[in-house]
Amino acid sequence: MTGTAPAADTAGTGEAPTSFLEVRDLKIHFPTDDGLVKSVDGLSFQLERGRTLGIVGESGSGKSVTSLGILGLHNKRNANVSGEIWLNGKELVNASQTEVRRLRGRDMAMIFQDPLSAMHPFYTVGAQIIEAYRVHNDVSKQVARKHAIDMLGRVGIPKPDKRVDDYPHQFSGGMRQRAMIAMALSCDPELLIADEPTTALDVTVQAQILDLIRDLQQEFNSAVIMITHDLGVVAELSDDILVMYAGRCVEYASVGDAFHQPLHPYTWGLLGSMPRLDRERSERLMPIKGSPPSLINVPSGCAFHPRCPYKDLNGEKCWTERPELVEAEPGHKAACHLPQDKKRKIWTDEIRPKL
Amino acid sequence: MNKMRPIVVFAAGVVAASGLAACGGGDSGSSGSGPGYNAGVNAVVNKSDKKGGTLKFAHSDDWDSPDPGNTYYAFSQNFSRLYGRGLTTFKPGAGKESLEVVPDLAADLGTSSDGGKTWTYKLRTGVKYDDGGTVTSKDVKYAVERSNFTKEMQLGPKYFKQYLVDNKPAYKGPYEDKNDEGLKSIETPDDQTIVFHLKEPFAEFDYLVAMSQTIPVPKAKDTGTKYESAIVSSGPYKVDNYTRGKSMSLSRNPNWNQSTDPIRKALPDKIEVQLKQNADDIDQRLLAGTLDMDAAGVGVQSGTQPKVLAADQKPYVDNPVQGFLRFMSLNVNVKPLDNVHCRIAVQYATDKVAAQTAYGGPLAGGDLATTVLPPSVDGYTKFDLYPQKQASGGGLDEATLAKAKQELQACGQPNGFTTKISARSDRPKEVAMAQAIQQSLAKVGIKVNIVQFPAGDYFNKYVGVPKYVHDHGIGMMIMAWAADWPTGYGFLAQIVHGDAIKPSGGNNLAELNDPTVNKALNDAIANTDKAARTKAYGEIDKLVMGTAAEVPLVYAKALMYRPKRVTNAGITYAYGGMYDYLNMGVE
Amino acid sequence: MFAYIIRRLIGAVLMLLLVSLVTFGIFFWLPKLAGQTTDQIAASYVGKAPTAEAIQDTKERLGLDKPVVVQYGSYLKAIVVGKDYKAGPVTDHCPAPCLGYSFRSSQPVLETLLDRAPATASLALGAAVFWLIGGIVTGVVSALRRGSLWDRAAMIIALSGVSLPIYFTGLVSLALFSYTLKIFPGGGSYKPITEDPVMWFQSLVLPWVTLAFLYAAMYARLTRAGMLETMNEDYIRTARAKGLSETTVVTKHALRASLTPILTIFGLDLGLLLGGAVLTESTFGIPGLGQLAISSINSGDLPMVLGVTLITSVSIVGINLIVDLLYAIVDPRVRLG
Amino acid sequence: MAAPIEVTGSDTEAQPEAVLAGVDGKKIQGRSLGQIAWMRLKRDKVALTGALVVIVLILIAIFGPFFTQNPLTYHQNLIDPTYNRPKTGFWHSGISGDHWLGVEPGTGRDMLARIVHGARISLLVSFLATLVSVVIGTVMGIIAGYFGGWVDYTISRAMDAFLAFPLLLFAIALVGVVSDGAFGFSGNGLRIGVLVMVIGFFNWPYIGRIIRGQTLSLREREFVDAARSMGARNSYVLFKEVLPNLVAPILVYSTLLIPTNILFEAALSFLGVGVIPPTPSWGGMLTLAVPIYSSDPMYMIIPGMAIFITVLAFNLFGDGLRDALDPRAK
Repeated sequence: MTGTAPAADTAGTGEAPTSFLEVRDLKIHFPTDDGLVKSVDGLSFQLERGRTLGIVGESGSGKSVTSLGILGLHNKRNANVSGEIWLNGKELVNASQTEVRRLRGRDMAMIFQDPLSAMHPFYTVGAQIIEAYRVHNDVSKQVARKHAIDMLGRVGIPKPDKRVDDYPHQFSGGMRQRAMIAMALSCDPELLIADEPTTALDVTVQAQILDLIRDLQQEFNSAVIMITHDLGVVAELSDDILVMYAGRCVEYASVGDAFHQPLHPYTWGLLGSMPRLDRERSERLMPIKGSPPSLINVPSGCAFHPRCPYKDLNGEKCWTERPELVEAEPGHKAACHLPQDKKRKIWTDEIRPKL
Repeated sequence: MNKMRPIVVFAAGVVAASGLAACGGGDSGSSGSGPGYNAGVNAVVNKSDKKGGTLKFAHSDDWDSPDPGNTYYAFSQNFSRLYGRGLTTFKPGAGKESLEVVPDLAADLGTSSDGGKTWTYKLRTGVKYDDGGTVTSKDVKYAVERSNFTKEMQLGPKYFKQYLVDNKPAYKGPYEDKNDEGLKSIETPDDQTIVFHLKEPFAEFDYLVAMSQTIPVPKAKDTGTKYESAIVSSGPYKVDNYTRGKSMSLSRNPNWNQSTDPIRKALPDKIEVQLKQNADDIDQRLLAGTLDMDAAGVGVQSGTQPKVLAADQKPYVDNPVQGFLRFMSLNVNVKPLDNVHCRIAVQYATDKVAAQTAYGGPLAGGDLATTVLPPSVDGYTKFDLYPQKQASGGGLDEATLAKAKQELQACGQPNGFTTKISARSDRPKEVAMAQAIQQSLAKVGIKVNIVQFPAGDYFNKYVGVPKYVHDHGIGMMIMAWAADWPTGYGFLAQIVHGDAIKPSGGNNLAELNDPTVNKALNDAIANTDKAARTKAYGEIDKLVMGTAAEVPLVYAKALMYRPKRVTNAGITYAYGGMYDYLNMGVE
Repeated sequence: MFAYIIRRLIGAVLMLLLVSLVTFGIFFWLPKLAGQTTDQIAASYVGKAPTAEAIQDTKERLGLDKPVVVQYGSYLKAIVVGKDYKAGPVTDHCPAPCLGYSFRSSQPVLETLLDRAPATASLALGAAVFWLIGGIVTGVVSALRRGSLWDRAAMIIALSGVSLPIYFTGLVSLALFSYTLKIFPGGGSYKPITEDPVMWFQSLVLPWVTLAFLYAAMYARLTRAGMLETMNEDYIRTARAKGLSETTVVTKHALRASLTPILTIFGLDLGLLLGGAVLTESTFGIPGLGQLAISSINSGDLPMVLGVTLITSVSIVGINLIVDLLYAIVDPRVRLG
Repeated sequence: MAAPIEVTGSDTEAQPEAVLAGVDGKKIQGRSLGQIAWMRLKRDKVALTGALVVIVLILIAIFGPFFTQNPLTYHQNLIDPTYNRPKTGFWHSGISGDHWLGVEPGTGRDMLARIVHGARISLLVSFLATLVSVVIGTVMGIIAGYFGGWVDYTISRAMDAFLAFPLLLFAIALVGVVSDGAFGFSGNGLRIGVLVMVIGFFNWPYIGRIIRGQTLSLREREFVDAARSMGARNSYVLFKEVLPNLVAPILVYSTLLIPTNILFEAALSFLGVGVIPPTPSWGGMLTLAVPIYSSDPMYMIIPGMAIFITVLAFNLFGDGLRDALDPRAK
């Protein structure tokens, strides 16, 4: 099994892994007035260059916190980060701020959800790309500018030599996201994290942007983490899928497995709430009941149990014991107490027909 | 009298700190080196004839106007003699001698005829303006006309208009009336002679022409209200520059001739005045020796008082009387003060020591007063119709309060009464005085509420307007008074004569209109016998105090500082106890 | 842009009309409303001998005999076309914009204002430099070290700064630095920069610092709040994600964005101050517009009061216009229109 | 004048995904705003100190005058006639067992009594003036924010115009113009009334702007929409839906306006248009201290510190209150 996988076997050893990116038992906790918020609580996975990992989950499941954690963007004063993040053989959690900063933008870059608020309103798009390029490359302004225009052209912005001097608010939403991508890719990063890159965009533009990311990934051969709550996007782009719930990974699978034989009731729920045009209206959506759990008082046992329609099938286990993430099938892991055959049965009999 | 600065204080006899000083103060012993404490009160200190240097003045405010025809301030009258020569002036010097009127532009004092109704002066010859023109008697006539009869010149006194015979129809002043003849009652038979015709006999006209309004102004150079910045000088200095609110600088007038001027020494080469300076800072600079004189001449600030009374500075300090009476008028038309017994009750119950302390104590405030005429005015007689005693712990003693209560009983107000007391809002010490009086009157049940008015409108709009006073029931009014012209008549006539009750801007705040007092004053001014006049003033004072309409509080005093390097420093009583600027120089 | 400025200028003129109208109302009309007759009003300006004749003359000379509306009209007319004033034997022409002559000293108002303006401008601009530097540096450091001892101390000191009456701080600083330690000259020692630059500077140090202390406190709090907000912005995260150093993030990205709202407030503050810092000027004896205003109010010198009010409004309106133009330069999203 | 600035494209300002997203929403809603605020406030020691001082000051202002000496009684025997200042005590302050804060130069009146009585005036005027400002400001702010359009434009321009006026000068002039006996009142009753109206009237735009902003955002909120869509009258929506939600900001900004008004009152007194003597006022005491501060600094320090402590206490408390009720406004 190459590609991506939760790295349970080597977790906590402190030894450099062989994979390009490896996250081991990552915990990101925020102490607040109301208690400790466990946004990410023991997350592990691996990712190789050229591959794409989709992280899905509802808002507040810890997706974005994870991505910011990898980039080292959490403020040490209000966030407790533990575990290990290995990028290209370098451990980042315990590395110095300066070291991580040097990697940011050069080795790993990020595309944010809302390109309007993510770009500085007072500087031209060009200036912001130039700045990103010159932090890591000792070149003159002219050279950097040429590079910026080049990058804008490559992400498909027409007349890049003119648009380079425009301000973000003068761009349309899609163009702005392209510019954002140009900025992220300006230093040819090996790891690209895209945090809901298309959420703020029109549907037509969404597809273009996703195409663009795919094309560029192939061109740069970078590893991509695609964070989204939109399973459609994941299906389009990812090789593997990591489903997060309450700061933990509940299911990990290849795209095919995740869509065709998912093992976790939460994943079923996500799939059920995906709109599909080829179904009857009345049975189109099966939203997950209830609301996301508190990250301060995470429900006992399985964090999903208060919302899980199958919790009674397992006696008390679901609310007394936390299910571990186990490899149910090769390359397919899930954290659920339901026996494997029962899962299969429920999926085939109850869920699938309704999707 | 908005500004209550004395122009002239007349005192033929009594000078200096009187024996009335109630507590402390007034010691004349000198300590340390230097000329000594109070040395400048009776004699000119640091006499010198050394010419040269720059004499530096500073003022915390500004002139009303330096135009000699449009000014009222005492310091202005004193200072204007540096760039102008009136018909007469006061003898440069200290103490007693400063009250002597001497001829200046005129060759001699005036000669009167017609029983004191006509006064004639002969001008000196060869007196020139700084532009080289010759001074003539017509210029003096013109100066009097413009200062007294035009609408534009509003700031100075109007005594000439009041006493000179008017044209028929009334003379409108040279700006409107272009007739060359001008005011017919001033004649200029030749360029050296000027004759004044008065309505009534006026025995002391020499004092009146000592005012800066007789400083000649050449008609061709008169620019009206703008003349203040283009003054033509007839004195030893010319005005190089006057910028309102900033400064004035004087330098020698090349056309001034010592031979025509026996009284001036003209010592410094330059004289500078900085205006609108911080008052405390002026004191600091005086003490540091970087400034020569506080032009205002009203004494150091309260904050500086401890410093100048320290042993090392005390020899450079004078503590003269300033010719003011600070007093409280009781309006005889406001109930229940229309009853003399109620007024007498107030006379007894007003704690003058508290008022004195509130105004700054015996040194900076003044001596306790019992008469209307201050001790430095000719005619002053020491008497006390309503004697007070202090209790040991402060405040009036029981006997004094008992007398007050007795008078209240007689007035039909045994439990006291309620009225208002006025003070000028922008004079904190006066307000403090009002509070002290309010507090002491409360002890006999007289409840007074303090009302405050801005000084600028005090007489013209408020307490000088009888209707306003009656309508608002203001029974007591604090004010200060100094003579505008140098006789007991001048001091008393404006505040106690019935004629001084005016619909607006009057100074007879008590509205005292006592036929006996009026007649006594009228008789006195017509009397050419100086000794008889002097005696009469003292008696009039007693008459006034008998009405109990005026409550004298303090005879004002001030702590004056004369820096070491200033020469010919002496207190002139002619201008209200400030230093005489005429012959001042620097070492 | 051009049209915008024109429109703003028209707005400014309307604003000035409003201000002058209100001032006129308060000073000329309200006294009448409070029951004063024109004779009583004129009695203030008549001098030492307020005879009926003199009061009549004064009324005519100052135009007080006319209805307030007419007075206002001729005031406006004088601003537009100037006015002739009779100064006795000569006639003085007051060219447009003529703000009239003082009721007290007969000085042309505009001349007096222009004469006083440099002192006030020296005070206001100097203090502004101090408070901007002090306030912004303190605010930025506090925001970056939010919750630290420095932050708490700075914010309490800032609150103290706004809690102190300026005349008290002024007096204390004078007592301490000028009269006790004798480091700086005392009050009232202001000299124009053209006359004595050294003294100008020395005499203004205390007023600058005192005034700046008051404002710096406010600006430190504003800057801190602005920085805290900006530091949470997405584009700051982006800047960090690009690998920029923290210094660059703070100075280039965060500070610029958080200072722009402060610009508006700064414009308002400076505009008001340029019209005269009444309390500071009277405490330190600086012969500026504020002192002029107070003494004019106390002496009822209405044309002078009107003049100061107008010049204050002109400076507020003018500086706001400049600030808005600057704003458009600083923030490209802002469109003038 | 307010710039008709338009910021293009900023209306889409998306909230960054909050770090705390996922904190149980229900739990926080379960506690009332007041409870949360109180919880936060309890932890803010500085604000609590401020609140404590404020309470003590209010108690002093109400009850203090019954315990002090008569502030008008002269103690002439304590004054040195030569220097016109207290004979004894630190820095000639006259501080003694009988007069804890010394006595006034020139009169010997007890400073403690004057400060305590001054507190009463200072707090009375500033509280009432704040009330006036809050009433006018709230009414105008709500009207402007709720109705929008030309109403909002007019009121907003009026608020801007107020900011372009030299208010201190106008206040001085207005206090001066109202002569004794106007409106059938006289003496200090009238003067306090005038001070309250003038200070209150000139400060309303400060509150007005904040209330307008809050109302604007409230207007867009669902419950207001809901009420309106159900056909509720404007007055109903304003009083039952909008106003209750403005209580917090009104409370905070009233607390912060009080110290401003204390300073305003003191400044007016300092410039000689405060309460009429002999009623003591802090600003008035400072006026009298000006000519003598270099020789008798205590007389300047005591009223100055009284103003400072009072204003600071209100500011600290108000600041803490704001943080507690609206942490985002920090």
